[in-house]
Amino acid sequence: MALVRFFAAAKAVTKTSEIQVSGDDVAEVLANATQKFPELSHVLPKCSILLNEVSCFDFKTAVGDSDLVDLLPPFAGG
Amino acid sequence: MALVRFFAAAKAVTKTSEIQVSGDDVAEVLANATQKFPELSHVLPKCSILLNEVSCFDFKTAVGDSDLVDLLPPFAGG
Amino acid sequence: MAKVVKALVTLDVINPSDYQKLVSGNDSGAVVLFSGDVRDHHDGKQVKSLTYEAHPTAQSVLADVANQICQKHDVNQVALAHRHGEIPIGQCAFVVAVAASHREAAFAACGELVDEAKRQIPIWKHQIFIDGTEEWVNFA
Amino acid sequence: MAKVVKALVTLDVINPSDYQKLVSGNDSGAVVLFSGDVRDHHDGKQVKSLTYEAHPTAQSVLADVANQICQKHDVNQVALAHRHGEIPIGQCAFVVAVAASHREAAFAACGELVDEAKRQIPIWKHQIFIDGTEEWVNFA
Repeated sequence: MALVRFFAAAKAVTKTSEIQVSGDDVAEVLANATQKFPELSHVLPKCSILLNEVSCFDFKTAVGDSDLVDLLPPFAGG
Repeated sequence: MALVRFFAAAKAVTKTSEIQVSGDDVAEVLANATQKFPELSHVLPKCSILLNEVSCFDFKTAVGDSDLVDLLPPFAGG
Repeated sequence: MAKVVKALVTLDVINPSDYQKLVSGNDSGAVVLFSGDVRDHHDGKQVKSLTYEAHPTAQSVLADVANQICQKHDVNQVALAHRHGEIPIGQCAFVVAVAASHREAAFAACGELVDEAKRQIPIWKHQIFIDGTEEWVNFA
Repeated sequence: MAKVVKALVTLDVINPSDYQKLVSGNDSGAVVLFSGDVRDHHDGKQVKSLTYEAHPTAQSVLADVANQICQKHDVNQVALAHRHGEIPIGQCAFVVAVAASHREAAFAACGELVDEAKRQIPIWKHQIFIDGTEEWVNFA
């Protein structure tokens, strides 16, 4: 279980800012989130993932209830 | 005869802003000015010359009493 | 060693000249200031309104990027800010000010800092056009 | 076609933010502002006072240079000024502001305009140092 937060286009398609999602590692959490919000399947491949606000590249990293998983679409600042 | 104007370092060495100098063309005017101010001999080779406020490259150009000959040391704006 | 005097992500109006003043000093011969302002057009379409969304880490990323650039260039002081929320057309969204002894370093550092910040800071831009369409920029 | 909204050689104080405001507009997404300020040091020596002398043609040359650059780059508005006379340390001697739709053009045009103006405008800089020496810059 982790708290998944959606930003920008990811928030727009899910119409959700954050939600608790089950899963023992990042990959499972993302898969379960996509099952809950099928429209995420188009968005997720473009996103970078943060685990507890740090870039996460190893999706086999274990997560617990107090962990944050953020979905970040491509940036467009400036 | 022409009105010769000195700027920046040229004015500093001659201690003069402007002076009437005889001569039928730019070359003669500059030669006569250097005779009047020998210290110009070090400065003149570094200067660009304007005739009536336009760059002058042909020093055989004739000048008359109402003509302006300006001695411009290397620029240092900005 | 160059100093990042300000790195801010804010909902408030940004006044670029405040940032120019923050970095200026008697040891600096050159200040280069970049102001990224909200344009009334994008790819040929008229923009009606524009909103930036910022991730909670945006400000610390902005400071990190500024420190990276300071280590690469011979500059004296740097200040920068990015605004989020809805920003009216014509107002400043992103400002970067760099002061250096010499202009070459100020120009190079400011240009690079703008590029790197755009690449690295987790901020998103949402545009609504006059024709009723809308988009998340960079998200086709 | 880009417009040079101001090209001035003046004895008065230059406030860089005035030039930023002059070029800003709803069609411009980027403003790049360069401010060349009087430094307290030059080649390792402490500067006591600095005076610029300008030729009567300096202002028209400044305008010509600005127009040349506008023809080369996709920019919207340009404003620039050079101060002469004695200028206190820390104050602005030369300002260039460029507004464009995109930042690449604004940076390129501003940098090139600064370089070209320094090369072409008939203005001279005289420095007096704390140690009592003095020099006309670029005149060894």
